[in-house]
Amino acid sequence: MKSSYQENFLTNLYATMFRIREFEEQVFELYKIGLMPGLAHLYIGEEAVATGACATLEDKDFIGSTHRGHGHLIARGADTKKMMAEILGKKDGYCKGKAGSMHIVTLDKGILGANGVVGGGIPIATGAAYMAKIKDTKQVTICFMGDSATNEGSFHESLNMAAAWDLPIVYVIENNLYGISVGLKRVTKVADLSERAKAYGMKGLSIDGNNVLKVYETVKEAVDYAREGNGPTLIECKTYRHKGHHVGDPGLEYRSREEEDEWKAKCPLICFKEALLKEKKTTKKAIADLETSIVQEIKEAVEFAKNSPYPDPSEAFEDIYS
Amino acid sequence: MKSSYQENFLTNLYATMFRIREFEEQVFELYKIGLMPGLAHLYIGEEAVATGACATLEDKDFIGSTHRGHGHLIARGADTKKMMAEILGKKDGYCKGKAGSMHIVTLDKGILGANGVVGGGIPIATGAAYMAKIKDTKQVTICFMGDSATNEGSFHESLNMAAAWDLPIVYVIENNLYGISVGLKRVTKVADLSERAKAYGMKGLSIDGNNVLKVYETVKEAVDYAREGNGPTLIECKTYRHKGHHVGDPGLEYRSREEEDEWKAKCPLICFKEALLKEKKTTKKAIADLETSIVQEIKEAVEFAKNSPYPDPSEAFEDIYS
Amino acid sequence: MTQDKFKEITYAQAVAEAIDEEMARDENVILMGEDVGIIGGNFKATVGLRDKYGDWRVKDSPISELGIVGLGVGAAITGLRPIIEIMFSDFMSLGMDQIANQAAKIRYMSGGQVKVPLTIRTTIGGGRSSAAQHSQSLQAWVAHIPGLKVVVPSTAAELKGLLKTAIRDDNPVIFMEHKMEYNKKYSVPVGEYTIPLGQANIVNEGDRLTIAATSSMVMRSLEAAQELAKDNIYVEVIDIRTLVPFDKQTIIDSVKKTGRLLIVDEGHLSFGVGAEIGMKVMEDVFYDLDYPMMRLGTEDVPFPFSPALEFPIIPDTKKIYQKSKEMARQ
Amino acid sequence: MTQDKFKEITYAQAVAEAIDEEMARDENVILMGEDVGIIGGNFKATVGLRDKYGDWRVKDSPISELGIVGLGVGAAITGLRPIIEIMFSDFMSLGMDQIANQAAKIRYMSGGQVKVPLTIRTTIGGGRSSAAQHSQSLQAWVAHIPGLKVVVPSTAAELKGLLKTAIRDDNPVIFMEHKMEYNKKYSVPVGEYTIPLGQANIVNEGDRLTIAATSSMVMRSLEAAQELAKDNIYVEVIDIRTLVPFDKQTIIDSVKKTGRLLIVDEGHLSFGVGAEIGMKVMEDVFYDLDYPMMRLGTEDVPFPFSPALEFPIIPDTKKIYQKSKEMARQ
Ligand SMILES: Cc1ncc(C[n+]2csc(CCOP(=O)(O)OP(=O)(O)O)c2C)c(N)n1
Ligand SMILES: Cc1ncc(C[n+]2csc(CCOP(=O)(O)OP(=O)(O)O)c2C)c(N)n1
Ligand SMILES: [Mg+2]
Ligand SMILES: [Mg+2]
Repeated sequence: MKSSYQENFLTNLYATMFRIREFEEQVFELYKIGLMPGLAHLYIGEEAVATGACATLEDKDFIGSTHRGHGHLIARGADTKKMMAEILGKKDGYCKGKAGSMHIVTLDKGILGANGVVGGGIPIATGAAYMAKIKDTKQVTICFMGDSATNEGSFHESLNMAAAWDLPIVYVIENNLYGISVGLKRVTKVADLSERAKAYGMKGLSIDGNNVLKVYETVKEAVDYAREGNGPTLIECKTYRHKGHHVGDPGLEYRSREEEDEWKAKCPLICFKEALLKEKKTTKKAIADLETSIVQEIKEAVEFAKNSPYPDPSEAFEDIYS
Repeated sequence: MKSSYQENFLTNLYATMFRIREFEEQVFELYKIGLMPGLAHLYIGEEAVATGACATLEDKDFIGSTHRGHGHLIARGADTKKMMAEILGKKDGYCKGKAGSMHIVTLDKGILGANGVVGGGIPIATGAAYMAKIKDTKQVTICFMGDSATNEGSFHESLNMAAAWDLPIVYVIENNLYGISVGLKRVTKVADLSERAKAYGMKGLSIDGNNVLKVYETVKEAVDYAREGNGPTLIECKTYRHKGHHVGDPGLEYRSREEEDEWKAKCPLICFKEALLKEKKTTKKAIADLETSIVQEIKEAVEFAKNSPYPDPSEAFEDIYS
Repeated sequence: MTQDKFKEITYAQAVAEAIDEEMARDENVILMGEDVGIIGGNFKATVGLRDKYGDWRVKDSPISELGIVGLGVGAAITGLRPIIEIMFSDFMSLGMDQIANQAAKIRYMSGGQVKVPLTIRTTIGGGRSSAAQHSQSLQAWVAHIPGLKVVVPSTAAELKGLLKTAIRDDNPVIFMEHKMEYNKKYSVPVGEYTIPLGQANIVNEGDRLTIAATSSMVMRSLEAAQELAKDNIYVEVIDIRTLVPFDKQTIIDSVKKTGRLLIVDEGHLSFGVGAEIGMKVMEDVFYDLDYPMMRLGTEDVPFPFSPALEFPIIPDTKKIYQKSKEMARQ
Repeated sequence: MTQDKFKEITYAQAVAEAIDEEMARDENVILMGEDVGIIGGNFKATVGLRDKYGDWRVKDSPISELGIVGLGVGAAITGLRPIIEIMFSDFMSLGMDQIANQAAKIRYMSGGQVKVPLTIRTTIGGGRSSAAQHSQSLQAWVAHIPGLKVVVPSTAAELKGLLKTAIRDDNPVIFMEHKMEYNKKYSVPVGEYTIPLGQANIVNEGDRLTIAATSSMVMRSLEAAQELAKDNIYVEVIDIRTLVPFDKQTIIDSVKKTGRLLIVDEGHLSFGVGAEIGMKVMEDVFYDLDYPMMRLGTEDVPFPFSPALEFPIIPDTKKIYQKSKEMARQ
């Protein structure tokens, strides 16, 4: 850990990861007690990716997210109250209950949107980068995607354009080894997905996605590179989801318990907390206080969401056209 | 030139290239005098690719073709009479006038089809290879495509599957530097398209596509490799189309005359003929006789096509469902 | 269906049984799609097949809708009878080139030389809070393309017989399963049976109004018919079964009797398949109509997430009942 | 259009003029597509724009339909007003996810927070011996998706005014140009004008039959109307102009007068937009109809290559004339 890192910066990273974790645990609870309509894809286990990546951005920048988007949005500073209300389909949600877990779009914080279509957000994020390029706004876009999304044509077409035109964008793959039940290696021969960058003449890197500082440092370099007008980078972050594909998936048939345990031992929160304490960057007490306050914050988000009314049926007919 | 090559084999390669050239020149004439409906994309200048590649195949094998497909079909041994009749929209055409230049499909000679959709034939060819793989028929498929087709999502999705599952297929890119008017380098950063193989963990090679023996040897190795069950290869053949994008395109705005001249000097027919003579693999007389007989063959194909009647309008309503 | 023995199985099991029987019958039948193998499908409709037929015949694919449909087309024209699953009909959008420009047209373009025995299974229907990108019923897209056949089965028994026929058909068939049905139990004939494509099915007889419905709207229409019967309004309910080929005679005969036609389909109302059903029979029933033909469909808005917003936009038993009452008044 | 000065330009020039004027007016307007730049488009409809606005605002794209539509969506929600060209509507099939699941729905999913000022220009129409994959008129696909607007302009003058409005619209608009029209000359008003979306246009007055038509079928219908006038049959011809939003009142008023409605659209007949046009007005005109509503569309077969086969399947002046005569008989 670089000695130049300030305590504040480091504990903020931890706080973000913890906020995501706690948020997701509460989403899971709400699902289990039947308060959440539909499904949600939990980010638990992958918190270091969104956290490290989003920490590199300026306010004006953009992120494009996925079906597994809660972590990206929280790391980008989205309001957990409005998120939770949205996930419950309530009127005070970010999108008035129209989006749910999988579709939150809000230009608040430059969030181009979660996306229910695997790979669907990649060309859109690339379009934001095109805008930034031709209007010379110096905005950078981070485009998150799952490992399996890299098998969609949209990935290929987008990265080709971004590279050809030196667009200011960083593509971040969250390789959690599976697309629902399908292990990536059963459907893709290449071991490191950053190899795919070569197809576009783009820089590509594969890193430990459970190490929040490693993610931060790698993405930071790519974001700076993009902001200076040098073009895109593809970064593969190897990580793992602790839960099933979505809240309703026990995830037992396609992964081994050993594999799960191995990865849970590499939990990004635990590892980072231990490192911070070991290197005396913070204290147990400070961490405990932080955790308590975040637990309280999320509790309030849950209450806010529960108390928010459902939208009026007539609202279904609004917001189609402007 | 390997000394083991027999005269017969070599002059057959030349004959095929010459047949394609002559066929295309006549198609162009038919267009100019208004006898050809619609448009056609001429293969002139690229004859070595189809010729070298198809010479590696066995009867039972498959090829997938493109909008610029006449050369592939002829190299695969398709009947020039039926092709010409089809191109004129006549009843005796391969597809009774329903296909035209751009859509000839005939399992005769394992031709999976030309295709009007750029990249549209790639997954289809991959499907034929999947069939061969799981039925263990030892059939190999060669899938032709243009350089610009490699920017379609269909390319990406197909090659990923072929590599993951070791399908018996050889992807042959005909890089003629342009997709219609768009120079590849304006829309793609990578210089050698065979680099794209790396994205799939596939073997990739870039070669001189105007050298018919080089094409033959490279594709042969890949075909053998595929037939032995080792999986696919991506081969980029660098070549050039002498004419515009299609018969109606003078092609003047987007290419320089110097570039054209440079490539015309590398004409695959002239180069190969000179090499054959230089290495005394054949005689001027033999070549001249061959050319005369092919000119006559194509003349007959034109006559056949001209004399064939148009289909009856009622036939439009046939062949939709089986 | 003349069997007299029935069993209770779910709609999902009916899918698996149909595929299983056809795979056992013909070794050229293969199944490919995202998650169809190890976990037996996102909706558990293909459970057990991979164990039985192995990894190559029941293939978990990458997330590449265009690629897998195209692979299916190529495999179909060279001898296999692939069943390709697109998890949600919304994602047909990614495979539409291979569906509409390749599968549908290759036979025609070849002048009848090749056949394309390809079945594309996909899912339709809202009501699960799956929001805008996982709830659409996009039968209108495929029904518009000559060269495709389009099946919209109602119950599990219907599904099984129609799916087996679809798999045996030498043409590309788009087979649309309704996601809200998978877990529902139905009475299904024991043993082998098939149902031909292109024959609508009268599932309830009546004289005051004809309801022509697709997919799960057939069941909703039957429920409405039961309610209406309590009001002494007897409606004839027709299960459309297949949009292409389309059996217009059954509807014409019925409307000639009832003088009134209500069409119910869960796709978006505007430019949906209901419009075509009306216009197809228009000329033949025009002078018999006592009332304008009417349609019910999902409202012309993207599917909202919140159940508070979603249910109001989807046609249901109550809406069918109300519309029928309005139409059936003398 | 109240201008009194007119000039003769081609339909292709009208496209270029509309885009040019809008690019000059708003620096956020950009144009992207395959071959739109250096050669000014496959149909020469964007000639001169790259020279004037530079390579970044008039961008030749790779052959990546899904990618460029999606790029357009992303650029639209972050401040640009992109015009994306899909060379043939057949290839919308490759971009349908971004068209139907993203562009159409993002505003709604966001609860109205973002707008998507995106224009997708594409081409429709047969008659060029372009065969099965380059001839379709796929307006039915996009008209079915709530959130999209769909424009099917007739003449160059109409096109220009509608295209300018489409570009200024804050919603995704699918703008369908007819390829057989590009080289035809039309009289177009001099100077600035726009035509609103959602207003049909009566282009010929009559009392015996209403013909509601789209795109170049408006011109074919006018030709038929001239022939019919010689037989003393006066038909009212309505240019639909926009399928979404749809102006049903103009058609209703006309049919109330004529009692007869013929709908003409070049898409495939079955499950095409014509069916919806009929059903949309059904309830309102039912008691005024003297004859069943009828439709003309392209026959339900893939487009064959040979002109001997192709012309018989496309609606034309003669078919409109004949159908009108049949319908207009007392
Ligand atoms: C185009 C498309 N195909 C299929 C699905 C169904 N689906 C949802 S998530 C998912 C797996 C995605 O895997 P990956 O990209 O690795 O992301 P992860 O869920 O592992 O984070 C699939 C197949 C979808 N939403 N969109
Ligand atoms: C999906 C699709 N997009 C666009 C077109 C129009 N088009 C026909 S050929 C062509 C260029 C193809 O370039 P390339 O793949 O390099 O092949 P080449 O013509 O150079 O042989 C284009 C854009 C098409 N036919 N299909
Ligand atoms: Mg994954
Ligand atoms: Mg090329």
